[in-house]
Amino acid sequence: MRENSAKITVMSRSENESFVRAAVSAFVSQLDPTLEELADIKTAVSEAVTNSIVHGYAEKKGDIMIDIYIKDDKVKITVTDNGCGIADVKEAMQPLFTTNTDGERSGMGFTVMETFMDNISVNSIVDVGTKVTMEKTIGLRTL
Amino acid sequence: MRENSAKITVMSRSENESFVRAAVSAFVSQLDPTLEELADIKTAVSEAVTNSIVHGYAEKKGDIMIDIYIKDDKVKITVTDNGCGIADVKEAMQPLFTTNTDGERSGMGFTVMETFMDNISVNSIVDVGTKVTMEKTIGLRTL
Amino acid sequence: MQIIFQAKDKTLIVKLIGELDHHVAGGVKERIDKKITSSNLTNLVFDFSALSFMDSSGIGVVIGRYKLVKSLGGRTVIVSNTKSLDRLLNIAGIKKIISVESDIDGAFSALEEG
Amino acid sequence: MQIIFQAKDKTLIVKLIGELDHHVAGGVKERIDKKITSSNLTNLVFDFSALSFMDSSGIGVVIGRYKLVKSLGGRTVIVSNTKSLDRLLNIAGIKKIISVESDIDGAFSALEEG
Ligand SMILES: Nc1ncnc2c1ncn2[C@@H]1O[C@H](COP(=O)(O)OP(=O)(O)O)[C@@H](O)[C@H]1O
Ligand SMILES: Nc1ncnc2c1ncn2[C@@H]1O[C@H](COP(=O)(O)OP(=O)(O)O)[C@@H](O)[C@H]1O
Repeated sequence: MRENSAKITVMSRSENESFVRAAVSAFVSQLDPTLEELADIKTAVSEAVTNSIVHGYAEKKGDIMIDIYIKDDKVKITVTDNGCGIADVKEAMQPLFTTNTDGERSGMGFTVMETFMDNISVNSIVDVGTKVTMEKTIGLRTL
Repeated sequence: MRENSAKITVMSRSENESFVRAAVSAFVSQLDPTLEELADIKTAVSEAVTNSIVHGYAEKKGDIMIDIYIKDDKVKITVTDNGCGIADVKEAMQPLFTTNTDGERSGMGFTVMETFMDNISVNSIVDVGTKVTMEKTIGLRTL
Repeated sequence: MQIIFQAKDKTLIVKLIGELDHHVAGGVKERIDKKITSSNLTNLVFDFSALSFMDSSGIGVVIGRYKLVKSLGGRTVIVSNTKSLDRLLNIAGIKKIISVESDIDGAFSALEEG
Repeated sequence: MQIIFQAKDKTLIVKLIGELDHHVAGGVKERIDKKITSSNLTNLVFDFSALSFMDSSGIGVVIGRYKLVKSLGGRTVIVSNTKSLDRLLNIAGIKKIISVESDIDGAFSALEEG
């Protein structure tokens, strides 16, 4: 495997959460991941895409861009929206922190992404949008 | 189901043929197609993407864009490349016609697309690229 | 998402089949809450053995139902046997408040001990 | 794409498992041709019963092998039992030159009749 990339753009509709998971899963399969590695990646991507729908665009509609890049045994995924952005990224990434008020969200999205991927970085500008970058090496055994 | 759309961009690498099939299949599943309808769509999309890789870009590398749009019970898929283009589209669409000389291609790609989808149209400009548009209504029983 | 409800003694068993994400979470919550409040059942067993996917939206489903059942004087137990789900429940701190068992029998033993 | 080769009497049975598309077609052709030319087997049975996908790239695989086997004095038969594949073989005109049977036994009967 040299390198390969794919870009997926979907509307911010919750139906597309499962589509993006399936698509990312199909692309990452080129690296021959274990079922657990695949589940980790699907979960992390699902968190980021759900956040763009629920928080980024809230009631509005917009596009969500998912870029997948694989090189050797590494996968890098970015999830980008042109939504409301995050004022304080550090605060937002704290476990249990959520701006959701109706008790539907657990505030664990970023924590899940951090745990299931090797590393994650968040770039966000208020009223411009949010970009979450996640990386994972396939076949890396945790000792 | 109101309407929904997704856009996929991949590099012209043959590994991506199966990825695009899986992704299109996952998106179209929202319309609850039969396994046969899904197989038809996967086959038609596979033909168009393979053509972009084999003919459009030949030895070169470039991007292939797959747009999927669903509305009610209809799916519309376009496969676009910025490859060499087709000089005579009518001739190219004839069954068994192929410009391939090493006997690897059967010249049946367009015929398969036409048979497995309700309709297909091809727009192409030499040295600019090719766009194949295909439509299919799900749940439409052939009498 | 398919939901299968089953009653056993004073316990409601909720088996979820498929993918539990944000898209389906709202509907799942509603249906379970209706079932809990319209029955005389005290305890709740979440059977996740046929769940093929869950993310933190599922954590919200679990915690909300746990609180509702607790307010009615009952207990909640989870049945789960996949590694990924186990890790998710761990990270979210669910395991500190709800016991996670590998099968239905284990779940009922946990309820009895409780 | 997994290929399982099996010999029976004077016939090579080639079972393809997975998705037969342009990406794998080249390798599949090469491996089958090597097997045909290095053995004393006369006839060829393509067993497509475990094929989950095939497009017109597969047609090229079939026609090329049909020609090779014919040039060596043998016959080709296809085993296929899915509707989509059946339609593809029909459109491509394969059924006019190669008989398509629903199982291996049918394939061998067709070869004997041949
Ligand atoms: N794409 C985004 N756009 C705007 N705000 C976001 C985005 N992603 C996350 N946030 C903010 O970060 C907070 C924490 O996110 P997260 O850890 O995923 O928990 P949750 O989604 O359960 O609230 C959210 O409540 C929200 O305020
Ligand atoms: N995307 C494309 N770019 C350039 N040429 C194309 C493209 N798609 C098809 N063609 C031309 O049309 C011909 C017929 O295509 P098709 O019916 O799919 O048969 P095959 O791919 O087996 O040759 C090709 O041989 C090629 O010359």
